[in-house]
Amino acid sequence: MNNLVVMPMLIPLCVAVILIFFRTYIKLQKIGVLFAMLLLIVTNIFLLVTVKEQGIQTLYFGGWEAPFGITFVADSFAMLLVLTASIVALCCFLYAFSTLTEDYAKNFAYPLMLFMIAGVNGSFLTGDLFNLFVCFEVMLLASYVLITLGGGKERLRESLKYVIINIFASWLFLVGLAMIYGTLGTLNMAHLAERVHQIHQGPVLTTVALIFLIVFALKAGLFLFYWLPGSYRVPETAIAALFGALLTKVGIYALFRTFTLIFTVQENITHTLIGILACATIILGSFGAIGYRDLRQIVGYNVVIGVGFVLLGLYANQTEALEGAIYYFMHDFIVKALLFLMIGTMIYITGRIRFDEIKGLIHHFPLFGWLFFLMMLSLAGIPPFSGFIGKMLLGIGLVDEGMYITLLLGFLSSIVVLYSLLRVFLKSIFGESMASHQMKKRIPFSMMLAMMLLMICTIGLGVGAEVAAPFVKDAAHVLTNPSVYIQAVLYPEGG
Amino acid sequence: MLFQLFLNMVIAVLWMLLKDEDRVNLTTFFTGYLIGILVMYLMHRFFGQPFYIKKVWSIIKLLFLFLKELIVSSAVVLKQICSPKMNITPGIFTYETALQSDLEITALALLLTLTPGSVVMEITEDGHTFYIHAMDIEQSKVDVLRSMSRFEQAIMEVTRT
Amino acid sequence: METLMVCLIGIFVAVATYLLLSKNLIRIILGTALLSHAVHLLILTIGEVKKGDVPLLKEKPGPYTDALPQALILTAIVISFAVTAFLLVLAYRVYATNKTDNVEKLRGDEYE
Amino acid sequence: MITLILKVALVFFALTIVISFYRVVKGPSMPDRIVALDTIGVNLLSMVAIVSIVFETKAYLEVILILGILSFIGTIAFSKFLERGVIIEHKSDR
Amino acid sequence: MITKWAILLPFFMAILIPIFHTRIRKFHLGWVALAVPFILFIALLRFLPQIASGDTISHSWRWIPSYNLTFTTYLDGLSMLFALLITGIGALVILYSIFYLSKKEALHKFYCYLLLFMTAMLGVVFSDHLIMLYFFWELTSIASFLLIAFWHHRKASRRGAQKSMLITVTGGIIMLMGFLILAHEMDSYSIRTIISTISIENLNRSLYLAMLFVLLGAFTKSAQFPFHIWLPDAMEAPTPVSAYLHSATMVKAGIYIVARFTPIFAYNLSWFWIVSIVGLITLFWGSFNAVKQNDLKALLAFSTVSQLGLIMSLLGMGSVVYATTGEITDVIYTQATFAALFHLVNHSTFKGALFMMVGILDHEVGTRDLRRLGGLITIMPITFSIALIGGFSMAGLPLFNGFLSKEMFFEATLAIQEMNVHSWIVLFPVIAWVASVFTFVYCFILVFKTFFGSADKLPTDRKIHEAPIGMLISPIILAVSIIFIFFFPNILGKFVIGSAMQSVYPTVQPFEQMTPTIAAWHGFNTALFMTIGVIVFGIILYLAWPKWKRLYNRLPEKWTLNYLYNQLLEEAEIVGKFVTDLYMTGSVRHYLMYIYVFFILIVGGYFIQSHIFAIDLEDQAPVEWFEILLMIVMAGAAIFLLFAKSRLTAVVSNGVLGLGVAMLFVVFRAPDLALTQLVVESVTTVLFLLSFAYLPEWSKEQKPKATKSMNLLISLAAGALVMAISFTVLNYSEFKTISGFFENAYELAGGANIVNTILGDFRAFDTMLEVVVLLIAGLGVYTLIKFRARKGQKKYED
Amino acid sequence: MNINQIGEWIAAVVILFASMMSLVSAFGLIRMPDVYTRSHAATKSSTLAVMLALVGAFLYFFAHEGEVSVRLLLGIVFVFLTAPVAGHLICRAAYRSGVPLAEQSGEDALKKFIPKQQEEKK
Amino acid sequence: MKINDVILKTVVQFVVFIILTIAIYLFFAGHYTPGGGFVAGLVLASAAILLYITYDTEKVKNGLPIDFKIVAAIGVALAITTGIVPTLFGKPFLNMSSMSVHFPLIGEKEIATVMLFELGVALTVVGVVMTIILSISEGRDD
Ligand code: NA
Ligand code: NA
Repeated sequence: MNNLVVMPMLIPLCVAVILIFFRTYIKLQKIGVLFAMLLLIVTNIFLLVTVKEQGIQTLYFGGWEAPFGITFVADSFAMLLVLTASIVALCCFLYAFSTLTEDYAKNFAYPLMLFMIAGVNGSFLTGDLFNLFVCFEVMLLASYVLITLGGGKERLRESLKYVIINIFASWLFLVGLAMIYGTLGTLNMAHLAERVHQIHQGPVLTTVALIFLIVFALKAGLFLFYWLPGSYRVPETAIAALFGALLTKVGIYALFRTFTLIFTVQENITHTLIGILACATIILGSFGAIGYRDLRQIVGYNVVIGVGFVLLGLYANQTEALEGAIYYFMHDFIVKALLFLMIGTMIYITGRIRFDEIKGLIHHFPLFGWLFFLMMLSLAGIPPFSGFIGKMLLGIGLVDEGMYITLLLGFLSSIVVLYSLLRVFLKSIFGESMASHQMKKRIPFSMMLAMMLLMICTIGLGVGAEVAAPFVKDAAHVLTNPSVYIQAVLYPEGG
Repeated sequence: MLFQLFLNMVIAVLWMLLKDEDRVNLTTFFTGYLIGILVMYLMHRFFGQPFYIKKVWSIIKLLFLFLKELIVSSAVVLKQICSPKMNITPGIFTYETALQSDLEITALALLLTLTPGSVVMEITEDGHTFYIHAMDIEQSKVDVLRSMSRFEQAIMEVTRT
Repeated sequence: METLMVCLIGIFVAVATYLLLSKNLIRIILGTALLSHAVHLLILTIGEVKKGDVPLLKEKPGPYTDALPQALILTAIVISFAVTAFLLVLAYRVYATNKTDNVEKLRGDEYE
Repeated sequence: MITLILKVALVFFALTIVISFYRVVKGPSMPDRIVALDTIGVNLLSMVAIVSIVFETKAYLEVILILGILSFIGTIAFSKFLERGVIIEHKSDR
Repeated sequence: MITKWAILLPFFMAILIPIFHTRIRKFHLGWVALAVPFILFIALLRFLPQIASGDTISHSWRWIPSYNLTFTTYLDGLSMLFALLITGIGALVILYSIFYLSKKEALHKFYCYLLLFMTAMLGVVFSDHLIMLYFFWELTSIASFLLIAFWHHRKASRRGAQKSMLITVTGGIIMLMGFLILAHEMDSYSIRTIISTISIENLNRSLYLAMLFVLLGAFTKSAQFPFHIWLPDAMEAPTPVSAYLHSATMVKAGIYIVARFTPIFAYNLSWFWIVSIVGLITLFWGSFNAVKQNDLKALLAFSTVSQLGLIMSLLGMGSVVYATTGEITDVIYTQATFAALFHLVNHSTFKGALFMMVGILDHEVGTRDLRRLGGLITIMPITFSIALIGGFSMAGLPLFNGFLSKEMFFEATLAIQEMNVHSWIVLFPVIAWVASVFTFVYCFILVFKTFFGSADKLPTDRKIHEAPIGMLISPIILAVSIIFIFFFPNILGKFVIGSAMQSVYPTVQPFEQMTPTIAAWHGFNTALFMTIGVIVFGIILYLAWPKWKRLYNRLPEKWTLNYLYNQLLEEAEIVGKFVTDLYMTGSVRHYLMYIYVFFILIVGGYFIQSHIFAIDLEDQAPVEWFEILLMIVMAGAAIFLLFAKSRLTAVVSNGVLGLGVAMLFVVFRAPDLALTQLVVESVTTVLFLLSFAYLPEWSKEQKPKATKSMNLLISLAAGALVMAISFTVLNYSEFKTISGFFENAYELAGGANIVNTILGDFRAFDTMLEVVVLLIAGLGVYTLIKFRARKGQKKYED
Repeated sequence: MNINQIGEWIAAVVILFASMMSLVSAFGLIRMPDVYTRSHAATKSSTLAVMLALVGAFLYFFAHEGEVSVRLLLGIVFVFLTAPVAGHLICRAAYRSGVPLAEQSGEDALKKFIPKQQEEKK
Repeated sequence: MKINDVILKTVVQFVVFIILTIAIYLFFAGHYTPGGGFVAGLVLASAAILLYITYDTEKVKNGLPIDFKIVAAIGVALAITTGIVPTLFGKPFLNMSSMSVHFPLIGEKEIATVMLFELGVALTVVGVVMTIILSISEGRDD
């Protein structure tokens, strides 16, 4: 029992609630947010190290032991994601401080963002399938509100679609929960896993697994990503970046967690399907990423490609592949947020949304221009940026499983990613300088700081991958050995 | 003021009853009383006229009148429904009342609505004229006018003395 | 009883799906409401239906019906209430800004 | 025997609801449907009372209360909507 | 250590220069940069004897030991050869650039990129670890990209940069796949280890794939057909860059890879075929296309393509020994490789000189267009001499080093005939000869069209004179070395190429055998006759050039690879948009339909094919009549929702449904649920009514019949599927639920209402979050209605 | 048969009577010509039926367990208080929203005060 | 003719009292019989809705001058605080406990933290429902 395990969710939650009381004190809100995020990061690092040293940490809420009460389980996988999420979120907040107007701050933008982070962190940490649903809802509700925040024709229109599709997804989640409770009679994920391992048969379970696959695929944007590009396009940049960095990740996490822990009965069906869907996602995402000149569309489809790529790791379902997926996962958090912020900044500077209407930004914003260049390389998974190590490990895993075509597809997708941004870079960052009176004269410090921090993260994670390696290995170890997780949750005393 | 105090007591008593305890417990009553205060505090700005509590008997009388009318009217309606050939002429007519306060008017309207085959549809702004829909207007007019004075009497007994 | 319930749920799901696939916003919202009814009943049905007493310990000696699904449904009801409320208001705001309640007209011009 | 009587009563009430639902479907006017809905609510209330006798539990008595309250509120809300097109006014004329 | 510092020194300098460039105003930044290759070249020379004697130097530095990522550098003959080229030519090019680029240019960027490139290139040739090799490989692409886009305000620069980046990075990534497969098969990332463990027994399909992938990478970088198209466009870079990257060094990285991996992959005969045929095609195609160019740089670019093909084909031919015997019995075949490495050096010298010459022309005359150039021999005699030496060397004429390697090339193509591998091999010398004729022609065009003939069309905006001496130093050094090598080729052979040969054929003992004595005169053999033929036909064709040049115009524009590339990118955008627009319609109905169809197909499909449907009518809870009646009403209310003519009716019907659900909760012994359902239902109804004030009455759904039946089909299928699964799950009872535990609620948590105790204690966390959800929804409704961002901050909608 | 059982029987009979009454009034809901007359059936007979059912339940619990169920009493009072108000409001709303009186209706005193809408709202 | 709501208004005055009492009863009864913070809150909100329907927002606002968003936030804060407090004593988050407290006049009473938790729930529900309803009914400026 370790109360700290709830902190990643509780800190943003508490601060969010407190900030509601101070809606008109914007300075105070900013300080509160910064305080919360820094505290969160420190806590997460501490927890991560604790997990590494003492094994999986659990918290039985109210002292009701698993499987009866709700359990929070912090293993390396979850903690790595939580930590990355909080760092990225901090950067998004920094960016938000200078881009979100007073009106947004007064209308709960910061508390809502914190709520969303709380939901995301909760989803990563929870060890209870129904609680996962609830955490999803916290995150979703916050995202519903955030996406609509500020109103406007296009924004409301797209959010409507987002909300409706997610309502359907939540419904399907509940159907899945009903089915899994009907078959296995429990909700605790470790307990579910244990029961599944006991029978180790059952197309019925596979049917249930497929329902969950659809649910999480919808959230992750795995093949069923129709809601994604539109809804990532409309919110304010800082919010969109938070979306881009966090929202799909929870779905991906859930897929990884459940399909390594619980739904392992007929991997030839479920995991093959995941692989096919991942490939289809990559292909469709690639079409989208190069088909449009609207910057925000390009960003949206890049997210889609990333989702497909990460899930190839689950398809291979093998130690290196999972390690690679985890690395790439963390990388994706960081670099997608950065991508959103940079594209948002371009739009902010020029007021244009199509890249062929923007040119030569590097003449006025050299630092920004070079950041963009590095970001592009990082996104394409070029060494020594953070994407590479994940890509490489994933490649090793796929090679090990003999999945050469998938490997080819996955690796070539990074060319598409590169091309989609290379066009932007050459046209809008490079090129003759654009003499426009509409253009903003400078980029505020905190915006630049946010982007620089993320850039440092992506370089740091790439160059300093060795620091993360033991944690990633530990995370992959738990994913490949469900019994470790089950043991830690159900039999903490080693019984 | 008196009315509020009364209601407060009512709540406290209600509370005791709701608790379903074996014996009458002063502390329970007190808790109820406190809750009552809370309720009163929440509601205290909505009050109109004061209310007098000594008319218990007249209230009971009124209540019985109510019940009687309800049963009679139901019987009439049921009879109509069950009659193979429905021979009714519905319609709307007016009735002038001498009653004054909101409470009186309300009570009368409720009674009228529960009277055989009549429903109060509108009350004029001054509250003196009722527009009444009757299921069978010929019969209802007679019934209503006949029972109306009794109703007004009973109500005034409760409210005015 | 379970058979009947499952059939009822099936009807709910079918109707709700049809409503969701229609153009009108209110119909869609009604569809989501119906979907949630369906799944609440589903959870209840799949838990042990009517196999015991009301889950109030002081009143009955037991055995009791499965209380856990009930608790889950309760949570689900609240959440679906919150979502429905939000969706309703969102629908009205969409209508106010886009001047239409027909989702087919809400495709957006950037796709053309 | 008593249980049988009660179950017959339940069926009668259920039939009432079926008939009322026919009115909901048939209309023809909106107030007709609201009257029918009100009737359904009130009859359900009776049913709950009977069910709690059959089940020998007082667990449902709260349900009865709530059902009464809400069917009243619902009817008022519908009526007001029909009458004025809006159920909560910002500032009423009186 | 030398290797490590060789990689790090240019890197540090590349970082320092942009930081401190503002401090250096007095002299040209190039002098600072020059120091790097110069020092390195000298330092490397110091190790030359050691390497020549067969020694190797290696050093490692751990980067990510958890994943075996180690910077293992390795200096052997092959890397030494390349490293000397990189630093030597690098020094000359930087020296040249000091005079070529004025101080007004963004020099700090230029030298930063250039030094970065040097780091990358040295990294490539020193890396022993496959992944490190890939890392530096990509870095060369990036540096090349930056250098090509150096004048990025020009559209052509950007296009060229994009093209080279796309093609080389694609190749790189494919090569990485090859590396991963190779490493997986051989269980090592170290090239040395792999070479020492591989044998003909390792051949399998995976390794074959790895070979293809690695070759693809090498071909893209070395501009082999059909990937060569990026190289002519890369000429948009400043000329020193063209001289350095796109003729002398980067494009040779592919050559390096092929040479380096020969001992690994050449056991497979396909290696021989692929490398030599691709090389020959490239050789021909490059020379053929070079002839028609009007831009001198383009001409040189195609000539580079062609020459790279030559080297490649030689490497291919040299590799044949591995595949045929597995051990080397006849050293003669290795001579092809020797020729390849020799020509590599020669090519760097004469191509470097020629590029610099063109740069001088560009700089002094102001044009590189052959149609405008002419008669410069009198004005620029030194430049002419350089052009003459370089051009004749490239044409393979005696007195110049190109002659030696050209002869060896012919010999190799002839020697390979004895292999009897396939009758088509007869084409090798034919292609070689034809390509040489074209080469001869374009070399003559290059030299004579520029410096002879009329000077009428020269630009008149400036006074043309010989280039400043500084600019001439580097090309003169190269020109001198061209002649020097012709006369003393064996110095090169002994000290540099010999040990490089050992890297390609590590298993051959003793390796001195493989290092022949190069002699300009070796009797009247077939090769010499071929050369004479080249000269004769070359001169005839050169003289007849105006007659047959129109032939090129016959080739339709649409058949060119460039056109294909442009079409590909254009089509990719169009197809991408088309495909995406096809399904991303923006209609929420479509999106929901996809999801439903997906659900029905995947879950339903699996469900049906697994034959698990089961229904158990026994063991069910009893049904009462009134319950059936209620359910009928509920089903009716649900269906009536579809036909309701007004929204209010629908809401009434929905209210009936809500009441019905509550009643079912009552029946199912769930009083708390019934309560909650009732209240929630009424509040929802109130909300509906509230928001109806702002929403229009609904109109009749007007949908085409097909849409309606589609909707109906999906609805029925969805309903049926949920039913079927529910039945099956109901029938499935392997486990007891965990809820028995909660019946101890009173003892454990002091609550008698189990449901409430679960909500308030056992699963209080759910409840807490549920409250949070409510709060968020409340805030959401509030902001939706109250908060509208001001017009100025709205999205940019056009 | 002890006193308790008699009480229970009475309760059962009352409830049965209530259910029949309710059924009859439901037929009224069908047979009556317009909404105003239908609401007579609803507000009076139905209300009485419900109250009877609740009284029956009250009696039952009183007889069975000897407890006075305040909740049931409260429910009775509540229905008693609210049913006529609901009837009144529905009728008023119907009239004001333009629902016409049945054809066989006699006088309509309200007609001159509230201008009716042209036709019945659909 | 103007609408005279005297009947409704008069009856509602009584009805609201009954509902409020029931709501409070439900709140306390939840631990043993159906009810609890959530339902209580909703019923409380229904009472308020009834008031709003009968009167108008302005009048009710004068009667209940409360920012319901804050009420909701207080509710959530209370619920979370109930969870945090046990952690200060080394107990797991959301550990519910009860203790006997001596009140003047009332005497010994069991005070369970569940009650506080439920109070938080109830407050949130009231706050949120009222926020929603007031926002919708006030938001008609376009
Ligand atoms: Na050539
Ligand atoms: Na089951």
